[in-house]
Amino acid sequence: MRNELILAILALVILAAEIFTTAGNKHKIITWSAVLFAAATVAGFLPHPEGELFGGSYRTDQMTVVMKNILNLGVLIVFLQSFDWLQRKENHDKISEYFLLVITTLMGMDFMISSGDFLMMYIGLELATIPIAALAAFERFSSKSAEAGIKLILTSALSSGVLLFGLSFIYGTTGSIYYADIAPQVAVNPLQTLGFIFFTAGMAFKISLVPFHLWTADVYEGAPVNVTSYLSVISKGAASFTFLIILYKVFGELLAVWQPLLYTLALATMTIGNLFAMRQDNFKRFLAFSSIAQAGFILLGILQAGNLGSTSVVYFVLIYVFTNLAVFGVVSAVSHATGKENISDYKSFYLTNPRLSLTMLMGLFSLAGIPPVAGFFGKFFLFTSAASAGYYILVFIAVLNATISLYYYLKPVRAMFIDKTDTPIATFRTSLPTRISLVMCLAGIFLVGFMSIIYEFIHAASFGL
Amino acid sequence: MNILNLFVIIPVVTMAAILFTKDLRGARLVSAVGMGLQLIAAVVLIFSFFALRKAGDSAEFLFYSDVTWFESLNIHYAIGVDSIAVWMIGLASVVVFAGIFASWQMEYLSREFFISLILLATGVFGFFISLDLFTMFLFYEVAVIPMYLLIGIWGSGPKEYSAMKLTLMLMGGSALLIVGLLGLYFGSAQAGEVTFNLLELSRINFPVTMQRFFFPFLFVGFGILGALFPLHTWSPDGHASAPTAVSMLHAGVLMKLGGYGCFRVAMFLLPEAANEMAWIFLILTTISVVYGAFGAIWQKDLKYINAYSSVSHCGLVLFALLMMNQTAMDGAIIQMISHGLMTALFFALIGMIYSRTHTRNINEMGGLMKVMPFLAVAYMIAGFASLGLPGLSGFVAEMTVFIGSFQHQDLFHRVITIIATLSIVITAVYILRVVGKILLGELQNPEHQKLGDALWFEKLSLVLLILPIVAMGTLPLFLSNTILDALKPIVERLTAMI
Amino acid sequence: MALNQFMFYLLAAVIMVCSVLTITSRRILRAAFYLLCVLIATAGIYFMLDYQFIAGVQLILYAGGIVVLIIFSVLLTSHISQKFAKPGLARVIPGVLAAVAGFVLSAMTVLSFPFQPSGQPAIGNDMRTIGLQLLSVEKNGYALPFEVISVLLLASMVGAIVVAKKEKSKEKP
Amino acid sequence: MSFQYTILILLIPLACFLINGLVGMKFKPLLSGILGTAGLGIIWLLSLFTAYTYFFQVGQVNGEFQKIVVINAEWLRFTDKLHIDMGILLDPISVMMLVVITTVSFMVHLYSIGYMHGERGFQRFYAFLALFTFSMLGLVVATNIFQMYVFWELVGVSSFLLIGFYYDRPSAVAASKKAFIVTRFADLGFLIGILVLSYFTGTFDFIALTGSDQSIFASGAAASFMGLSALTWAALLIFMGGAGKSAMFPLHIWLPDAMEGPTPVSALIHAATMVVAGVFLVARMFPVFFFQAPAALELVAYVGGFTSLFAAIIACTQFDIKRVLAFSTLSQIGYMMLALGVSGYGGHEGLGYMAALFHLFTHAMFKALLFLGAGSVIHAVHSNVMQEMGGLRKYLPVTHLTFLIACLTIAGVPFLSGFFSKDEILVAAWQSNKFLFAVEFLVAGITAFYMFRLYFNIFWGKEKTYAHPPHESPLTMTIPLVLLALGSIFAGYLPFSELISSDYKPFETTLHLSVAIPSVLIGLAGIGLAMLFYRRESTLPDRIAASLGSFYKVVLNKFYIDELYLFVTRKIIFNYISRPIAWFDRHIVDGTMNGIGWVTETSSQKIKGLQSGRISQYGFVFAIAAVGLALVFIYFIN
Amino acid sequence: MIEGIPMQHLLIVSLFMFFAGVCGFIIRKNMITILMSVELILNAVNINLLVFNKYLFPEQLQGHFFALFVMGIAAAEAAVAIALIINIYRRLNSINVEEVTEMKY
Repeated sequence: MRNELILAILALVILAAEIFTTAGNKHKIITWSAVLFAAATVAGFLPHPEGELFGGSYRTDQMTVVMKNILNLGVLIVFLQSFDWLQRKENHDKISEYFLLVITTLMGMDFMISSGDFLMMYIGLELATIPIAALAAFERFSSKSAEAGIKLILTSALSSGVLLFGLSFIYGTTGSIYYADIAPQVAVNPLQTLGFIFFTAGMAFKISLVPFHLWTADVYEGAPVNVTSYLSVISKGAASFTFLIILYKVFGELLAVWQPLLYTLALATMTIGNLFAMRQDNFKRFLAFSSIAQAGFILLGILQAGNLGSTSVVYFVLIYVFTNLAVFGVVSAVSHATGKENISDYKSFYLTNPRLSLTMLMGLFSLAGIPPVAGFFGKFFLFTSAASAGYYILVFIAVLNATISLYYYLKPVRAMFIDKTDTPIATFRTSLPTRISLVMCLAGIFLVGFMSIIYEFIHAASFGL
Repeated sequence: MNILNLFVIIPVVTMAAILFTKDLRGARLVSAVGMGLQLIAAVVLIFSFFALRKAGDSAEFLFYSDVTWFESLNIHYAIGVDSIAVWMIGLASVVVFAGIFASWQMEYLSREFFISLILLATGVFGFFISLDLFTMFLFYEVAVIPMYLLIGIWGSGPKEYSAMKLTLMLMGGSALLIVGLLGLYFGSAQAGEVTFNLLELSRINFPVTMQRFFFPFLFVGFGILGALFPLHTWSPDGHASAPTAVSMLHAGVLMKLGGYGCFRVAMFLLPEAANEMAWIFLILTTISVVYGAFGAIWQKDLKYINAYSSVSHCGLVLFALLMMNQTAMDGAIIQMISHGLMTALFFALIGMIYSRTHTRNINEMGGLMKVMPFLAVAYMIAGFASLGLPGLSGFVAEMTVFIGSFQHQDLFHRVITIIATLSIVITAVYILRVVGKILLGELQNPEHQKLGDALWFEKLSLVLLILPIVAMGTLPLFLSNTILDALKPIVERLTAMI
Repeated sequence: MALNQFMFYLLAAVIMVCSVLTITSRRILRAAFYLLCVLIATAGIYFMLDYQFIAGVQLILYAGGIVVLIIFSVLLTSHISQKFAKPGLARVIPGVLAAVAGFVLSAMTVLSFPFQPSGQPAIGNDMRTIGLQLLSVEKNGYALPFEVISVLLLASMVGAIVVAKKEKSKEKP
Repeated sequence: MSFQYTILILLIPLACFLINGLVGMKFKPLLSGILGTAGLGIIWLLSLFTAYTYFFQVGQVNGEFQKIVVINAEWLRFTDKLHIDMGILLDPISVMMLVVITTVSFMVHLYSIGYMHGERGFQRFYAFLALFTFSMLGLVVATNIFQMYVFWELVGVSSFLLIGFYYDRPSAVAASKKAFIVTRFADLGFLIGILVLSYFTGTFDFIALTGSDQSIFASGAAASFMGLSALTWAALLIFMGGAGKSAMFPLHIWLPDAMEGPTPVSALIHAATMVVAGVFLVARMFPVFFFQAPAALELVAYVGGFTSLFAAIIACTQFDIKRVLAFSTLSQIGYMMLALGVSGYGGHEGLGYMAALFHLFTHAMFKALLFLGAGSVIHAVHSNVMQEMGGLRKYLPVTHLTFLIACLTIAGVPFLSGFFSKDEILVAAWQSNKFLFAVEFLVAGITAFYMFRLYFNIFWGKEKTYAHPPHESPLTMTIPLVLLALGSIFAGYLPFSELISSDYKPFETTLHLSVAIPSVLIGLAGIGLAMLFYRRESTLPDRIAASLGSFYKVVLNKFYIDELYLFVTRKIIFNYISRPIAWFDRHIVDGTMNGIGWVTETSSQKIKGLQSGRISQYGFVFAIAAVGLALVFIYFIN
Repeated sequence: MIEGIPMQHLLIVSLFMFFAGVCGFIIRKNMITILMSVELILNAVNINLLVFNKYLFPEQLQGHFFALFVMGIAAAEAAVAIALIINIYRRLNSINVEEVTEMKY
């Protein structure tokens, strides 16, 4: 609960700051918010009691704490990367709103992760969705941004409707909304399956699993870069983890349903995500499909339904946070400096901005799962967990998909390092916060893989069916 | 400290040091020093290894050390070498060192080039010292991926296409590998804890049904890197487009990872399936051997000729491995080393010739012997090694393979051995065709009159490669016997199942 | 037929007919009106279920709040007299197909399911109970959701304001 | 008496090769020539000394020549039983070969100092000569069949290098390539033969293979493949290797072209030493052939007989003097093969064996002499073609005389060495196979005819106009001529049958007048015919050629065998195998890989409509997917 | 619990309403009507929750409260959605979903 409280206080502080600062001082909010949030992040690593609150509505254990810390870390990086963008003139009057919205949605995710009943979970989910729609429409002068906002809010409304519909049947058949009470009542019968599948559809929407993913690309493309990175990393990570908890802790008895279900979804997600990603030129859209494909890999971990699965999913999400944010960090720096967001704009980027290119390279390699960067470990352990459940064919197809994904991850690499152009992106200097964020990401990309202690730490907190 | 660690540490330190250099001169100097140290370390390793052996240390793997890495998954950083690995490391060190000199004048993005090259080398060395399949796989992938950049940035011709094809096909291979490795890993649960450790895995007799399922994954997975027909097509394009040092390293060393993995992992750990399915792959490799050689005859681009020749020669490696007898496998390993050296020599020479004539089309050259005698003679030596002339390494390798393969009890194996021997004639045809066209005869292009012979660093690079070829060719006994010894447990395990 | 049965079927008929009208009406203001009917009829059902509190909330929040909001936005964005073109078959067919398929499937599943009432005595749903539970921090207490939803409402407000804020400057970045 | 020093016979040429090859370019040309020649001189003396000690002092024990293994070091181990050893085996035939090789090689070294004077790559030439000598010596002293194979290949490559010595001449390059590839193809047979033989006998060792213990052959004799026993196959394949090196029909095509090399090379390699390696191989393996594969031995005889006739006929029509000699060489080697083929084993039965090696010995002398003489002529007139020569006897007295001696020797004129050896062969043939005898008898006449055709065309006939007057060659060239002429004359007087025999036990031979007289007569008839035709410029030969018509043309074109080979290699292998394979690789195999990429790309293109950007469609997909999944999982799974 | 009315009848009503909403979401072009469809959906869910609570599990008010919170969230959602719709309207002068397809494929 501490984390949520800190976030709530932070939100209030920012609200107050908004009220008490003059127009000229607004930009100071940026720094202060980031610093305060950094403090909150650090505080997250302090020892934390486990247990239940509110009669089981709120529960925390090691794993949720780990997960929240991962999210905090990610949000911190996102904040650092947003500096340039927020300091623009047209955003000046919305700085505190930005922080407020991000922090409240993060709070929503934290509640979602820690939820002990479906009501809390649902409220957390909505808290983590509705304000993001506003964030997606943040860009004032971009019709794409507005489009992204409306697409997100309408489709997510539908999806949460379907999710609720499913939940209503779960409630109707088990008589409770508390996880602990539902779990023993769960059995394989048509109505529960129906409810469960509708619930899954709603969650799949959040994690953007095929075929519930259609909003993803459009929203990612239209939203401001930093919001996109927030959406693709933090929001997706939180939703995946929540989904995992609920599957393991509530629907354990439905294993026979959800393993094949996730099998199907994983196949579809990886394949479709990859097929679409291949053709993209817009970087954000490209990363959207890439993140869809990545979600497919996450399912491989969830599928395993054991400690290994939960460990590898959380571990993967951790790596994914650093990895994807490294890529997004570069995209956002370039986008803010030059306004260019297409892969084809990155030609000869290495010759003008070697450091950014290398960061991007590491990020892309990590996304593709190439050693020695962390993505390799993350993916390998996901495959390991799927294999431990005996899904060798799935693993094979997944790795083939990873190979296809390599094809498109190498496209930006090719643009940056190989292709020549007369008009490359000019050399520019990134701001200090961006650099700090990228260094953090790079450190993460390199260390998380090799330092097995991190994996072991997560493993110690893991849980299975 | 375990000397084997040096083979990972030295390259990493070298790469770091290159970062602090300013230009080509610094980068190549640092690389040369680093890889020189590596070569020295390899020599020291060879000597100390055989000193230990002589002192009676008969453990299967020496310099064994084992550090737990991911405890809960029981993944270790386990290293150790037997004499095969030692020789492979020796091979890799020589080729890498020669490769540095072959790229002495790499002007464009030189620091990046050397870093990528050494990263590639790191993967190779790591692969050979690993005894834990996880780290082995990790290093394998490390070795594969810098290829994309190396070919894509510094290559020539349709480099993007080739680089992409090569990368994707090899990664496709690793897709198969992952499945196979995980199968082994979870299969080992029957003996207690799951493990990736090669030594522990080798003590387990996996159920046959399981072996049948996973063997093709592992064998084909490694086989792709070893240019197994019909999955070899990355090789001609890849080699043709790659810069000199990369072709050298790739054909010379990286392709050996495939063969090495095939017997060290696929066949060694899954012996029954290997015995059962060998015939399928034997047919494929026989095709490789003959087909690659015939394919080479028609080519006009020097690198393509050599790439197809590699398909043929590497096919012979897999062919011999699948014969599953000590002699043939011994031949396979000698062939790996021999092919590694000579194909590196070939590619180095092709690069050097290309840098002078700016063409690789054999029809556009002729009579180069007159203007660049050193390169020409070196090319002929490489050619002779390739066609199996006694006194050079190729002969020793091929004869051991053929003799060993022909010792097989089944008529089928003997018949395909005879088919495979055809390749030595075909090889002679294409090698002599090339030599005749480009080196001998009248000087075709008057422009070429002005070209110069090899420079000192080029000579150094070539001599470094020629020396071991000659040494292996003239005094093969020690090499061969040590490999035979190391193969003993593997062959015993393979034949115990029949 | 008892009165309450009649009432129920009447309400059900209103709900079903008006739902269909809501989604088919070609004049948007009428659609809003039909929606209002559905919501009010639903409130009626809640009354019949003896959930007065929630029925009240339904009337106030939905009928009074959301529908007004919708009508307001309709006025802002459309001409009242505007009549939409008939939706093309390319849209109707998939829509109806999805809906019918879903309905049939769910209905079959629901109707065939042997629901098990808990048989426990009912808890009172008077305002006192509701109020106590809403503020309770024990099990079956809803203080936490209550707090969180307030954050949600705050965030939504902020979000809505951010989005709808008038642009101060017209110049493009 | 220890023969340990014989290792020097191998090492000295090797050292010469290494020195001349690695640092020769730094020397003055003459220095490297002298170095090479001196080295050869030493080993020549050593060989003679070895021969003397072996044959006349220590070789014979209890009336049987011993096989002395001087050195045998393991070189490469395959299995416990199979290993390649490098060693020196001294027995009558190897010692005899040592003498032949070192003698001819020494002569050629000496001769080349003059002949190659001023040539570019003089040092390289000496390096290659030394390499060849080393390889050839290694071949003959091999203790096991694999060592032989090793040196066999080395001999092949040195031959390649020497034929292609003038590497800027396309014809020389083509010839060297052809020689290498054809012999390589034959060597493949040899290799497979070794594989088969070693598989069944479990050994490479000559002593074991040719020893008295026949039990090692049991399994090989029992196994059969396509109607022939495995050992017959092995013998046939091994003979294939021998036939390739010795240029037996139909693998002979490389030898005439090999004359593109410098003439001393032709003398050394393509007349005296390397080309008889096949004969040596069959002789070395003779017990295996005789006892285990008589069918193969018979084939040897017929191939030899056919080749001798075939080549002799062609020789009559050629105008390039070196080619005439080349075909003559073919013919003579055919003789040797035939003799081996008809030979029996032991005592007088083994006459053919003895005769073959005897002829090998004498042939080395007189054929080397012929080539060196021809070289001297070429040196003088700068041409190879006999139409451009004539009346040279005045200008080149020494050459003329020695050349005449050689011609007489090869024609089988009595009391020269060729007479004795050829006579033994004819006797052996007579005793075993009358048909083959008839062939050989005919060939003897043809041989005399074409040799004297050559002789008269060069040294008699009408004098041609020469660019600059021909002059006698320098001493370094004439001394070897004289020495070899002496050898040609007197080599026949060696008591050969007391030194070399199939079972290593000496036996007596006598001159068989019933065979000798007709053969001398037919030889003289051939000489007479040649004199009639060519002594003076005459139109007779042309008229005869015209009357033979197309047959003459066929013979002139060497029976179109070259064209046949070209057809097979260029058309069949190149166009119909290699090219389709290259195409197949690019389009089918690679096409499949690219096709996978294409399919992926295309499907990616095709499904883009799924992401239409329309919210309604998103909603539809969402709903239908949820319903569909629910349907499947409720009713079809579980 | 309504006397004489089986629970299934109520559920059919809510199911009908739900899928009518879904259908409306798909076939309508106007964003506001789409939003209305969403409200139908949420409303149907609420009926479900309350019916289950009343008929099956009257001992607690879980469904009841769930429905209450859903209403609250629906309101918030509607507010944001309408803000966004107005935003779109300002930019495109249209609230037809067919016209917000700048981003696709």
